[in-house]
Amino acid sequence: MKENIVIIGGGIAGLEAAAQLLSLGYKPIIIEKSDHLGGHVAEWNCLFPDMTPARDIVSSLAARSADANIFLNTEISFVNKLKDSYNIMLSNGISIITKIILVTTGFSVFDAAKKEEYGYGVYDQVITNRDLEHWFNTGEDKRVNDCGMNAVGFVHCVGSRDEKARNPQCSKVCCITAVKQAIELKQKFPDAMVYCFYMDLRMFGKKYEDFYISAQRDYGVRFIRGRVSEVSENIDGRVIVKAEDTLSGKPVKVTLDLLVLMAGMVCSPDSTRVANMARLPVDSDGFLKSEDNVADIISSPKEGVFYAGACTGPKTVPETLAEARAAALKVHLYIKGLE
Amino acid sequence: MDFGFKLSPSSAINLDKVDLSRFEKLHGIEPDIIKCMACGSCTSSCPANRFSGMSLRKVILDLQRGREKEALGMLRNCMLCGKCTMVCPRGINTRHLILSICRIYGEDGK
Amino acid sequence: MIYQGKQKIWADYQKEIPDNHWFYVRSCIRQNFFPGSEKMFLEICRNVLKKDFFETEYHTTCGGIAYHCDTIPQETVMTIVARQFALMTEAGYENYVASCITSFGNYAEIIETWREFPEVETRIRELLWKACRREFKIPKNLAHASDLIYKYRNEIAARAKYRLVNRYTGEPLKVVEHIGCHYAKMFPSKGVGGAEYPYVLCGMIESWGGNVIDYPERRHCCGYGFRQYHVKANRGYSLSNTYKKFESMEPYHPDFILTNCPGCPYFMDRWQYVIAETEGKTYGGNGYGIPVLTYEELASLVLGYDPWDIGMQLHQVAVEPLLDKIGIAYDPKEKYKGLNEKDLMRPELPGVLRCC
Amino acid sequence: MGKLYDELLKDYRVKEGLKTCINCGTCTAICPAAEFYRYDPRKVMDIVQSRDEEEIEKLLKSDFIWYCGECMSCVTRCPRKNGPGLVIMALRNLSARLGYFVCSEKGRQLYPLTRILTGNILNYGYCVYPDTFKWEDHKESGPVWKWHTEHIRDTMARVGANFKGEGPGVLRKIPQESLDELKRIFDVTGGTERIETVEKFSRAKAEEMGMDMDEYFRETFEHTSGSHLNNDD
Repeated sequence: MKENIVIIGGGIAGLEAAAQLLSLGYKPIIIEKSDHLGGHVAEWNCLFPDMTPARDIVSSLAARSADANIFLNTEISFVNKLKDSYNIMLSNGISIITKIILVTTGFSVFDAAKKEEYGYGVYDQVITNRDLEHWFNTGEDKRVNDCGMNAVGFVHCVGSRDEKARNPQCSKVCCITAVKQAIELKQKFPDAMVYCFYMDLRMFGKKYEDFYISAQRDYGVRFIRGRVSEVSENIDGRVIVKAEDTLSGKPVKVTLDLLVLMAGMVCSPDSTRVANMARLPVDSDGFLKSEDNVADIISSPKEGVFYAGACTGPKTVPETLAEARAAALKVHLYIKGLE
Repeated sequence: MDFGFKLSPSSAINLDKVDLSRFEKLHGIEPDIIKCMACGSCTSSCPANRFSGMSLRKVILDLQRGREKEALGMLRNCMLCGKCTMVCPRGINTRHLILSICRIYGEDGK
Repeated sequence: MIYQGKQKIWADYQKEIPDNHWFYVRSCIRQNFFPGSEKMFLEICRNVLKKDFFETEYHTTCGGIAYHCDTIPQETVMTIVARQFALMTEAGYENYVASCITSFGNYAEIIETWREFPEVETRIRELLWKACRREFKIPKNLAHASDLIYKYRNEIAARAKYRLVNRYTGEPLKVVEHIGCHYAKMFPSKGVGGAEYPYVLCGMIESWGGNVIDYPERRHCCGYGFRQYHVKANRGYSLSNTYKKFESMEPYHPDFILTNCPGCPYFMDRWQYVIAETEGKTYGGNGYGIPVLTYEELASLVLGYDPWDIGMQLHQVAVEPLLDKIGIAYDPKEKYKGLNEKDLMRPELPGVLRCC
Repeated sequence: MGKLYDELLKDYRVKEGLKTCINCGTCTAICPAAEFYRYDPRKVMDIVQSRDEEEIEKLLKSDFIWYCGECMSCVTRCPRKNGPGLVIMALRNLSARLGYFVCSEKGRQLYPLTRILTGNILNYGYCVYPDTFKWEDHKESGPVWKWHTEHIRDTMARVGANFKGEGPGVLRKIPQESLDELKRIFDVTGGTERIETVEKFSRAKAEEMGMDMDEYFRETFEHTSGSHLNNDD
């Protein structure tokens, strides 16, 4: 059991894989560039569809993986391919020789400012899904606290399914996240009008459709089928949203106190950096390329390099965790094969 | 002065100005109305649709967009056959809903 | 509004605009309705800033309006444009500047189409040769004339006689900027500042002392719509779009509107007159309208040219309240005079819109 | 002639303007025509991409394709990099070529448009020209335009224009040899043929409507029936 296993990324995929490998008797090494574990999930408040507190998930994962060798605030400086192993140099000066790399570098949230017409960073009352989660966690955001909250809108597909934004794929989790956040806002502000502007509602997961029905029936969230075309600011600092109500074939506009952009998932620059260093291919969607997108998504085409989580594409939390477990087993069998 | 043309009315739906008070009343007795997901099953099974353009999907939408005149105009073609109730995937009792719409919106003599 | 957010976007859309040596082509609409503006553009560029701007009498319309009224096929407009490029090539220039936004968009669209479909360019070269025995090079740089005034805005500011400040209050003037749709909506990277927050006019306004107003319908079209204006039966469309913009900007009480397209100032000026006469509504205070200026007119005014020499008398909306606010000297008696004090009478006064 | 869809696909504006449409409505949301006419560019795109010949023919013969103002605001926003405005131009071009434009009231306006605009280009070298921009047809141009055109030599001279003069300058007389070149360009590129096609179909339509060409011009230039606007019955 002396084989080194290097897990790049201390988000939920890295932590779950580490926990599984620990229980199989290995001592994995986690390299995390930030000062905390849990990645994006650590910044989230509650998770759909059961409103599980995100911090419970992260703290349980952190506890189960605590015995791993964890390097926080550490980046990969370079990766060298040796004859049958890799030499990984870390930013803290330590170098590791390993035969196994598990890439769990995850995703980045699409920079909503790139959708210029939505005015993120230009109009005060336009925020993102991530900003709203931050507010759920801390209650600190002037834009949310001071806005009166009579009418709120959610814009689906911000930077997803968008060739202009160079991100043609569906980010998959935003539909259900919007429904979740809309319900949470309605719970806090029952009198607010809450609108969701969507193209398709992709309610694919367990109990998602129930969640959607509940948003309609129990909370009166109003769904408008039309992609938002333009946002502007009026003299009171409120925002005006324009879309087509495609189901009635007419332009529609509404003035809102707050607009939440459902920024999608894109491949993180860290994933791309690691891919460059380890010569891993990138798929046409910008995420890391698997050996096979159906049969073997967790194997890279490189010997000894595996993936788990959103570095290969948008994924939900349970999908990421399941993949991390599968990757741990894959690593275990790979090591057995080496012996 | 006559220039030979004049301002045109806007077709844009302004949600800030839609009066939903009657819709809220309707919603009070027909809570399922907002479960509609605009799938169009009702319309495709509607025998009145082919010759009159009647569409319950559009009626429900129009009522929420303040286009009551259009909605009620369409409803006049409904024959209350109830086929839509059988096909609605959200289990809305559409026939009952239609009767409630007529009751609520017919209050001022429609 | 977060100003720094706009600055970040502006930084992403800085197009290359060479400082000198331009081949200048005119605008049909600007020559008709704002004839003083084109004269002033060349006056400022050539005589004030000492730049080389070449014009040939042999150039013609680009055909853009006829094309967008769907009266000529794409090959016809492309070949007319190819002939203009040939004139530039023959004159020894490679920087091409258009006075018209429809033209600018037309040139940009054609160059892009040729880039994407080289067989079309080959075909147009053949047609041009057949019709005119001419050959051409594609311009190395394509600009709209407002790009140049933007480029020279600080040089103009350094020579300015007036600033865009209300002399009664000391406050910067509140200015609405309106960008012609074909400036950047088709090709955001071809416009200074991009399509959503164009900077080309903002830059002038800021440099000359004014404050830019951003109002909800800022990006909306003036409503020209080509066939929607040229056919009388359709003009309600054009009118309604301008009306929508004015209703949206009204709460901000703008002092004037600055435009870079030749058509927009005509429509936004004249539709104010029609709205006043038919709806009884005026937007400028005391029964006046809001003056709508071309960037050439504004540059000329801040440089101290006489308002009547640059053609401000050809606006329907009176500009005098604006001139008074800035403190620009003018002689009201000269407004409607011809050369050498020739008496030309004066236009009738509208029924509702207050004019001078 | 091939099928209508195939004809459309030969147009570069369709190649550029219609890849795959997802019916999201970003175009309609900000379309000036969608607000003031009974018009929805999304539906036009959907019909074209359906490749339904019957529906496309109906479209080419309808008023719908003539409502767009070609402002191209839709191009900026489409998440699939389509250009509904470009597709409209291709539809109009085909409708003109096939003579389908005379089947709709807005389509018939192609006759006065062609006469005014190509007339200005070939006679003067400008798309718009004071001699043909009459206050009587453009009362919105205001008393100032009326005054201006009544004194045009003087008012133009006052602002330094070279109206009808030799050499360069504002509204100069464009030399005859340049106008001759424009005419030859029209001849070799299909411009002249298009004018003749519009003329031919319009003549036949005028006859059918019992009008001479001047009456037909006035009718198509000035008249609007109900059904185009949102409040028309």
